[in-house]
Amino acid sequence: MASALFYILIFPGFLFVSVFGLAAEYIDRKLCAKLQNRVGPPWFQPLADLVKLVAKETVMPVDADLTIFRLMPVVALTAAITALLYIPMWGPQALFSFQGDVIVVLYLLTIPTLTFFLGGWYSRSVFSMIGAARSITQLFAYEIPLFLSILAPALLANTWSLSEMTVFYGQHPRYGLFNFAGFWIALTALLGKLEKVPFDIPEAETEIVAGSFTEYSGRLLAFFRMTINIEMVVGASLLAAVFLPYGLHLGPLVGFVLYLLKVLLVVALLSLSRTVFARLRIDQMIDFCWKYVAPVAFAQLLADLMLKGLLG
Amino acid sequence: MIRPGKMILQVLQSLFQKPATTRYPFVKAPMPKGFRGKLRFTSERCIGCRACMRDCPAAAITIRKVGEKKFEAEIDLARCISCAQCVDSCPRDALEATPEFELAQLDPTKLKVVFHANLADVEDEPATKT
Amino acid sequence: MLSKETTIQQELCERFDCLKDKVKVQRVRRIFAQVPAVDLPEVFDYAVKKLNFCILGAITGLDEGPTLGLIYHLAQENGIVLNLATSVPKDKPVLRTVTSYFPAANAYEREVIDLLGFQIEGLPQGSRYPLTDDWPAGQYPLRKDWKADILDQKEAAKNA
Amino acid sequence: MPERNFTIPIGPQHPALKEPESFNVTLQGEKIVGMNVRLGYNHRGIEKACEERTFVQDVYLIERVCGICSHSHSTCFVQAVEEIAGLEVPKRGLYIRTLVAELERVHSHLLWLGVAGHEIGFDTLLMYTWRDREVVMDLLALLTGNRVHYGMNTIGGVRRDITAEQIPQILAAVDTLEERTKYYAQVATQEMTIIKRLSGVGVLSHEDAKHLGAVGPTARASAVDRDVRRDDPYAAYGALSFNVVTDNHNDVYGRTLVRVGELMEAYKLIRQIVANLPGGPIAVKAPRKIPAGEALSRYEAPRGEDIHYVRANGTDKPERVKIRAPTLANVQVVAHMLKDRYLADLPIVIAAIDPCFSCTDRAIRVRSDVDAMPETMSWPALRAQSIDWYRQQGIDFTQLNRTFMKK
Amino acid sequence: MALLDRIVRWARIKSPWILHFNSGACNACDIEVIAALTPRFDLERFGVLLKGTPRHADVLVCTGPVTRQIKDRLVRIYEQMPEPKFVLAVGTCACSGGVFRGCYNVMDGIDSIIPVSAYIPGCPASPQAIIDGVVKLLAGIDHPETQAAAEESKPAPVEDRPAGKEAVEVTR
Ligand code: SF4
Ligand code: SF4
Ligand code: SF4
Ligand code: SF4
Ligand code: SF4
Ligand code: SF4
Ligand code: SF4
Ligand code: SF4
Repeated sequence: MASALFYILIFPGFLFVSVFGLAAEYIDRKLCAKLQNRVGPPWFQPLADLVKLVAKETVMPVDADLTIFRLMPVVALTAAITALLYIPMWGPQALFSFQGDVIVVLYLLTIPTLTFFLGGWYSRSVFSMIGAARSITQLFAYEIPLFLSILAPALLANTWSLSEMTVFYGQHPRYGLFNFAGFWIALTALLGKLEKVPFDIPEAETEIVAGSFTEYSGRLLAFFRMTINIEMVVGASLLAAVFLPYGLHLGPLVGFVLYLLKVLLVVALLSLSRTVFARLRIDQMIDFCWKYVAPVAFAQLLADLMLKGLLG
Repeated sequence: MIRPGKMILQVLQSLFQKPATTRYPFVKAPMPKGFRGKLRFTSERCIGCRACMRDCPAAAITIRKVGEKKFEAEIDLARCISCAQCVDSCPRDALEATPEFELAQLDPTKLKVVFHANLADVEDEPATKT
Repeated sequence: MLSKETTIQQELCERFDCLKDKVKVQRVRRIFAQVPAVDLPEVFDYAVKKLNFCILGAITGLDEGPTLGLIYHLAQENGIVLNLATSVPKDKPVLRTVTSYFPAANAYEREVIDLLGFQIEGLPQGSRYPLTDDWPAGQYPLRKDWKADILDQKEAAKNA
Repeated sequence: MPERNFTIPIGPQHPALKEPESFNVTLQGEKIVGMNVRLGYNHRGIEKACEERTFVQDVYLIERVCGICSHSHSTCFVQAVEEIAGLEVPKRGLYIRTLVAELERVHSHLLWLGVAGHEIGFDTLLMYTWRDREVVMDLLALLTGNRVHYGMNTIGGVRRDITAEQIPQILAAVDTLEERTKYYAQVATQEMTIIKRLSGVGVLSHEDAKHLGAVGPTARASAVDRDVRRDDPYAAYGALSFNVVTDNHNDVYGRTLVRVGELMEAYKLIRQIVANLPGGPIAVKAPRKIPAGEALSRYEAPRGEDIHYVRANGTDKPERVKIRAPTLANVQVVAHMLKDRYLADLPIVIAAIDPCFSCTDRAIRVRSDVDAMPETMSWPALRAQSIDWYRQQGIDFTQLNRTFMKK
Repeated sequence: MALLDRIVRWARIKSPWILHFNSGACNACDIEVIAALTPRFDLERFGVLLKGTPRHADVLVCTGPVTRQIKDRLVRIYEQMPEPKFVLAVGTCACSGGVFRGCYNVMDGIDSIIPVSAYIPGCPASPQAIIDGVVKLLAGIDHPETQAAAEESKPAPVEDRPAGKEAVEVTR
């Protein structure tokens, strides 16, 4: 019982993931600033932002549906944190695992987007509503490629459990390389999920102010910001676990350090991409996803199936 | 060649370059010589002709007679647009523009600056609230 | 050989009696003409269609005391500017719109309506000008006798 | 099903606009079907104020009509006054005026490039162009004494001379800027995401550009070959050689190319001016009372033609000052360019005319051929409508979705 | 709770998110505000983030003399910001109306409409001057007396509506 509480509240649960989320935000922002040839924020910036938001007044828009408006940020944060518990971090075995946990993680990762939608929609401001509609529209475009690109390695490994997948690729490291295309697809989809440039369409500042979050302030906004940070960490961890499952057998400590490095690598790739592209339009984004991303993801799936067939 | 990520090389280079950011405000960066910032008034030179007041587009400067051939100037920094027309208009070079630009104040009454006549040195003090 | 400006001046004077001695070439590329309001549509049409003044730079409104003045600044592609000025009585400052020639005149005409109290006929529907929605009617800031304190008095009266 | 629209306000406080103007946009899904521009938030009554102040004060007031073309407005104004007073500005004065004018164009176009980047979500471009823009800002601060409101013009000439030490600094800055501009030209023409967002967006045909009275780079990108610097030369332009950059893409992409081309021309002009800077005085003394008379002055500001009409009545205050800023001419074509475009294109299309409303502020109802019924739509209705709308675009993702979900 | 107070104040000083509002400025001050965010000056060093919505902002950065048309919007935006909030008047116009003082369509500076926490004169205020002003403002927040003064001058709460709602116009 005590250990379960420890897992959930401290490590790898709430406390750890919050700190890691803040660190990831710092790295993202600092790296972005560096890439833009400026100094960027100091190391404590995400923490200061968070504390400040929590201590700030939370305005409730009169027209909003207050229950949903208040509930959504909490749901989002909970879902994002829960997802991390299924991802292997210091060894091939995650804290919790069962057959089908890949699907659970993917669905848990979908929940924040749905909460952005609902929260934005029920704030009843035009900008939030357009932002919300865009979030959900975009969801349909990147979700399928993301599912496909994660399922392909799972098919090859013949398991629906993340931990078992890690074990399998630990034994057959060369197959991991085979999923290279899938990695890029998943990375692209992750950009869409995290609503970062070039896919930051749902919160495009110059068009719809801040999208779904336009009406959120204070504590509730802090929840949403944490969610996005944690989503980034969880998404990156998922990619690390599925596509970069190396070195986990070297013992918990080395494994854990490697895990951190891998996640940060993915975060760095995300920041890089957000500095070198322009934001696409929603129709271009959907076009791009269906014309290029989804077919490649599908091809990856077929390739994995074929490889599995060859291996028997 | 049209491709995505055209700026990637340049962007990655920045990673290994020093940022373009100046160290201001930790290291003071003087404005170029001739920058028009806060005005300075030399009371001894002023003859009280008020040409500066007449030409000021923002009514920011007031010359007051405080004694026989003694004048003090009050400059309202909240109004002065740093155009230095008063400097051009002054027949006696009693006014000049300095490059001082750090004029921010939390208290608006401190934005009124009076250059007193009786002091030998050029000295400015915040105006007492009128 | 005559300069282009003088040619235009002569052509205008010959074509319209009302313009005799009313067209002057101020400098190279600048022609000023004073046109009676009744003849304005005709002269304007001629200048645009026949003389090729195909750019409408701006429309200036003026308060000239007993009359209100309006100047159309027309230009040719080669830089020659024809300033067609006209005057209308202050109590009945009515003119036709020129938006059929230049759609952009819409904004310029609304401006003289708002700021000087012109009445322009035939202007397409639209919301008002540079002034605020709650601007008191009949107040034309660019008229010479108008002072900003009129506004403050109104406001004070409203708040009282 | 009756068409359902809802209206969103862009402005007066909106991240895409640095200035307070209001565009009420009616949307169908993501598509713009109607638009109402309400200008006037920035009307300060400068024309009236000019009549109440002296000519000397007006130069500074008019400079502050706008902060980006400050030199444009003040030059345009003093030119008119000089014409009325019959003042012959010394050649050196004219050259220095032209030099500042071209430096202003450089700063304005670089600024635009960055803002355009920002509007399409490419903040890195904003950061880089504005970093490099600081080179020209420093140069302007050095030459004129202020970064933006240069205060360089006075009736009869300019207020500051250029010293011998400044000339190498100018040339060095121009070299750096030229190299960087070449790089940005490459980025703008080769980065796929930029091209995707710019080309085919905000189309304005050659005929429409002429008919609707577009000016400046907006018109020149539709192959309208007009430039006051060449057609009606003022200051030192008559003695300098340069090309008028035009383009026939007719869209935002073309406007970008025109601006980049104008940057390169500006560097050429600056080098010419510095090489041929005549000696002598920089200004003549102007009388305080300007004799009665009128004049019309034209000036090619970075955004297009700026027109000032001044009438003097023999006193030290003008009888009438009329300002026609380029944006007023251009803003009227925005609604035309946005017809049936996407909401996402709105910021960049508005930005592409490089609007500055601070001198424009009027209200125009641009287009409302659609019965706009602003209302809060229920979410299934909006969803249904956007799905429907995407299907019309040939993207039927509901179908795809269903297939995949079944698997 | 003194420790908690100190932490909160620390966070507030280190994380001033700004909202930029042009209330009739000539643009020069506005571009200098943006310039202060770009690499050469990089206000993000002080934790400044530019936000698009008043709900997220702590500091309202105002430029311009406040025109008659915009003054209601200015009040609205100010009201939409959550507490605690601060107002920075950037530029001579914002401080007093500047060169436009006396024009018929302008009010006399930001503080004739809403309370201002710090004034940055300059026409335009250069990016360095803006940084200087921000630093002085943050130093002011650090002193509770200033904060108390800000609390005092805050107007009575007004009914809140989502951003943009009021601007929806019915056209038929
Ligand atoms: S400055 Fe000139 S106008 Fe003024 S008092 Fe002296 S002589 Fe008279
Ligand atoms: S610098 Fe300009 S605004 Fe300031 S006091 Fe002198 S004339 Fe007036
Ligand atoms: S113009 Fe010069 S001499 Fe005359 S009052 Fe002003 S400061 Fe004194
Ligand atoms: S980032 Fe761009 S849109 Fe956003 S506030 Fe700054 S200038 Fe405006
Ligand atoms: S529209 Fe602009 S230029 Fe015209 S009077 Fe108003 S503020 Fe002045
Ligand atoms: S276009 Fe007009 S308002 Fe805009 S900066 Fe230029 S001169 Fe000023
Ligand atoms: S167009 Fe813009 S930048 Fe130019 S003067 Fe007008 S407001 Fe200023
Ligand atoms: S203070 Fe000067 S630069 Fe700033 S908005 Fe006012 S006039 Fe423009």
